[in-house]
Amino acid sequence: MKRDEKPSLMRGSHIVAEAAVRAGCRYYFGYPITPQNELPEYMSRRLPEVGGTFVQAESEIASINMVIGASMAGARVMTSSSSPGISLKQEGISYLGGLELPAVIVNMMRGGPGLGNIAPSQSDYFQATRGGGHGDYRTIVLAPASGQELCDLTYRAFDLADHYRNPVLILADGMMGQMMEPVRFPVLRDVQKLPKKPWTITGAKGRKSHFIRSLILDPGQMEEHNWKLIRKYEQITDQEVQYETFKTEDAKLVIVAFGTAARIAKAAVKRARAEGLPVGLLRPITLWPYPKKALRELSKHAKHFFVFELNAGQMVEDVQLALKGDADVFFYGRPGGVVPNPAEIARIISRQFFQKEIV
Amino acid sequence: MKGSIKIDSNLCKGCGLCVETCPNGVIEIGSQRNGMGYFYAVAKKTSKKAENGRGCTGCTLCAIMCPEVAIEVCREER
Amino acid sequence: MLIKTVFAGFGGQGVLSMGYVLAYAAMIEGLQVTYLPSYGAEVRGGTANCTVAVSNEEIASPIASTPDNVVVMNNPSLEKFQHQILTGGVMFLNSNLVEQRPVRGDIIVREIPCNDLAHTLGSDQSANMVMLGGFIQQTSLVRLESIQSAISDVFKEKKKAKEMNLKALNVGYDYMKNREENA
Amino acid sequence: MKKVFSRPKLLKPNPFHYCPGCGHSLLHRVVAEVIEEMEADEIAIGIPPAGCAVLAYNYFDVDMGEAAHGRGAALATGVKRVLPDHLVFTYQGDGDIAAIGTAETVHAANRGEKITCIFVNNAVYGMTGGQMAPTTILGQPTTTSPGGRTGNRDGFPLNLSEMLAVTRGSAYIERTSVTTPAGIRATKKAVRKAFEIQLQGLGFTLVEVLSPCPTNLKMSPADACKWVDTEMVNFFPLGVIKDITAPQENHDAH
Repeated sequence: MKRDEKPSLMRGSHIVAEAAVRAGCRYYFGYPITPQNELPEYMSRRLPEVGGTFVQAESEIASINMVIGASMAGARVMTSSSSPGISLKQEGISYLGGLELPAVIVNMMRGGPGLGNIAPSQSDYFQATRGGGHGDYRTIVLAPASGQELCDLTYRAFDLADHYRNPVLILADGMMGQMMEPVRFPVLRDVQKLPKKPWTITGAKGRKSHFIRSLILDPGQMEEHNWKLIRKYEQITDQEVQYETFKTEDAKLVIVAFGTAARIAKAAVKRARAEGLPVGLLRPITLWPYPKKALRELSKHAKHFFVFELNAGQMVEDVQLALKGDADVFFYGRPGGVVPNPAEIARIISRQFFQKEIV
Repeated sequence: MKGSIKIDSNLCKGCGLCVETCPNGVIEIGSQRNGMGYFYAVAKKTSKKAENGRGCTGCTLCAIMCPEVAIEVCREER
Repeated sequence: MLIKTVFAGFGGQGVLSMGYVLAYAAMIEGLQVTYLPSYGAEVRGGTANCTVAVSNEEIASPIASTPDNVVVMNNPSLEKFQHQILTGGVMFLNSNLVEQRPVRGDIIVREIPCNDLAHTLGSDQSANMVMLGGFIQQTSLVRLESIQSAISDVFKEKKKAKEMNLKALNVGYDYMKNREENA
Repeated sequence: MKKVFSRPKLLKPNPFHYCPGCGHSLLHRVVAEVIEEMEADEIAIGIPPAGCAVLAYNYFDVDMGEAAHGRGAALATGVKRVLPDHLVFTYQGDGDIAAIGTAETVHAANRGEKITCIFVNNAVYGMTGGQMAPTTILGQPTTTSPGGRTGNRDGFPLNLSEMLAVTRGSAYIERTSVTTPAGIRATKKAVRKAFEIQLQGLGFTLVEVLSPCPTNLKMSPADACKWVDTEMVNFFPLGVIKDITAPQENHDAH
């Protein structure tokens, strides 16, 4: 992939927005909510420069439905919000799933439940990975942990969405959105050269008319549609799992963490390693599909897993499901928008080694 | 002016709006049920008004009012 | 090496651009760097701060619960950050605006009369770059030339501001250098 | 003999699923005829709602994309922004457009989205079985306003079209009925005008159509039509509510 020669220093929300534009996104519909307002602000300036359209909708519900419309008409389209706003968008995300429409949705998570606060949190893991809205559907969930990854995963999200005709969720947090890091962007993509989408509604010119709908009254047909979706999800699970491992080869204890928590966990691993403790890190990059096989593989030599999240314990369930009781799973979390430092996590690692007599 | 109508008995649900609308009373709800189970509308050969010499004129009012779009209308060209 | 610096002051003092220029310079040098501005409701209160982390390896958290350096541009910032700074850390004070002095004895304090120095340049708004010049002279976190190229890049659309900021940067740098030599 | 009335080509040959005497299919025909006469079938995109007309894509032979309940105007906004030269219309019932989708509709109008909303007002929730609608008239009994709607208990009938006319982005709003041949002709004229104004890019357009729901009004189709003509019109007077293309009319915003 060809990239800019020089890096740019930008905040996460701007990185996501620019990466989307580079990927061919020309339509953005959104509604302000802290801590991601810089994303729509950037789009309102940037999209007109590339012939795109920005609309500030009257609500999150309206914006996700505008996304549906633009996606039906064949565009690469995006919306973004933060936790309470994503709850409102869930109606539309379920429809995107049922209608099999590509779209990219960004959640810069904040502390919850309810209005919560605007501090960085990971409390929407369940909502993100279980679909979030009504019905049997999944969204592909990507969890970046750096500025460069915000860029690369956003860019890739559009291809994944189009390829599978499925919504893709970028799950970051308030800190990722606000933090600036150097990033090297892929060069602007030629929108004309993107793969054609024959299923869109663009007017019945030179072809039969068609329709896109998620209402299937006949239970038999609806079941068929569901199985079709499930088969697609299985294919995604087979092909799109992404994760990073760090010093896991000889690890007796493996930390599992994503996004911001994984950065802290990685630093904690370095500290613990300096103390001579055989500890490693597994960082899921795709939260759905989840790297279950990788976990099972690790459990062949690591019998202790330590799940660290900026919530009260959500991803830990996926780890338990993956390990099926074959290893000990310990959880430590900081909900509510607190971001602990690596020393705190390193202490917990040492304590685990001592208390559980891991050797 | 003379006209004629053709009611698609498979589409008609017997709502009777055409019967109400026809100025010359040449449509009635028949005594046969169609596949959907409705007594469907039929164009009468004769009616009280028709006997007075005023049959179907091809005015299209019945077709305009038909919710099922089940009526085709033909009219004699002048 | 991992050095975290908090820049704090009130809105309009250019606290965020100080941090941004430092982060940009670190990027030019190919260092790992994160820049985290304060955001949300906090910003509306009139105070502003940002944290810049510079390292030669991956940076875990951009947050500094115990910063190595704190740059204090006004009184409330002193109150807020004097208890957070790492023992042995360096606090840079804008001595023109900060009336109190830190109560802690386990930190190093460097005072710079930023507003006076900026005033001699005829540009009161450049107090932040005066401070940044002094800060760099003392910490050597990045090279002076990198900060200069960063300013040239960041302010390339605003020629006047660019010139003034470069001047102010040098004034602050020289001020700390002279003090060091005279000490 | 020459054929002077037949099914428009843009209506698929499928039998309608609506109840006997329902106004929906009448209106489908009218809209299909207008698109056909304007030769706009290649650029027409319809947005069917949730509600009785949810299966409208089974009848219209143009591209259609189904919206969630109430979100038609937002979805149409998305489509139209991507395809600005197309004829984009929503087809929505009273619950859809004037209750759950009020915000989407008001703001689409206020933004002056170049779309047309076909608003079917039958004063009752049809698909869910006869509950009170935002447009249920005072005194009208429904399954959730037993004994008849009262303003104090149930709130008042909502005049959405008049509300929308106040927005600066709306260009053309008319209320018609499909209860008589004359009403149907007026409806057709209104739909055509709305579509033309949309394609001229002048702003948001809407045609509200009073329509009989014999099943839930518990009346014969003919009586339901009469009820619309005599009772409902007292709350929802017919006629042009706003038309920025009309000569000698003063609108503050223009």
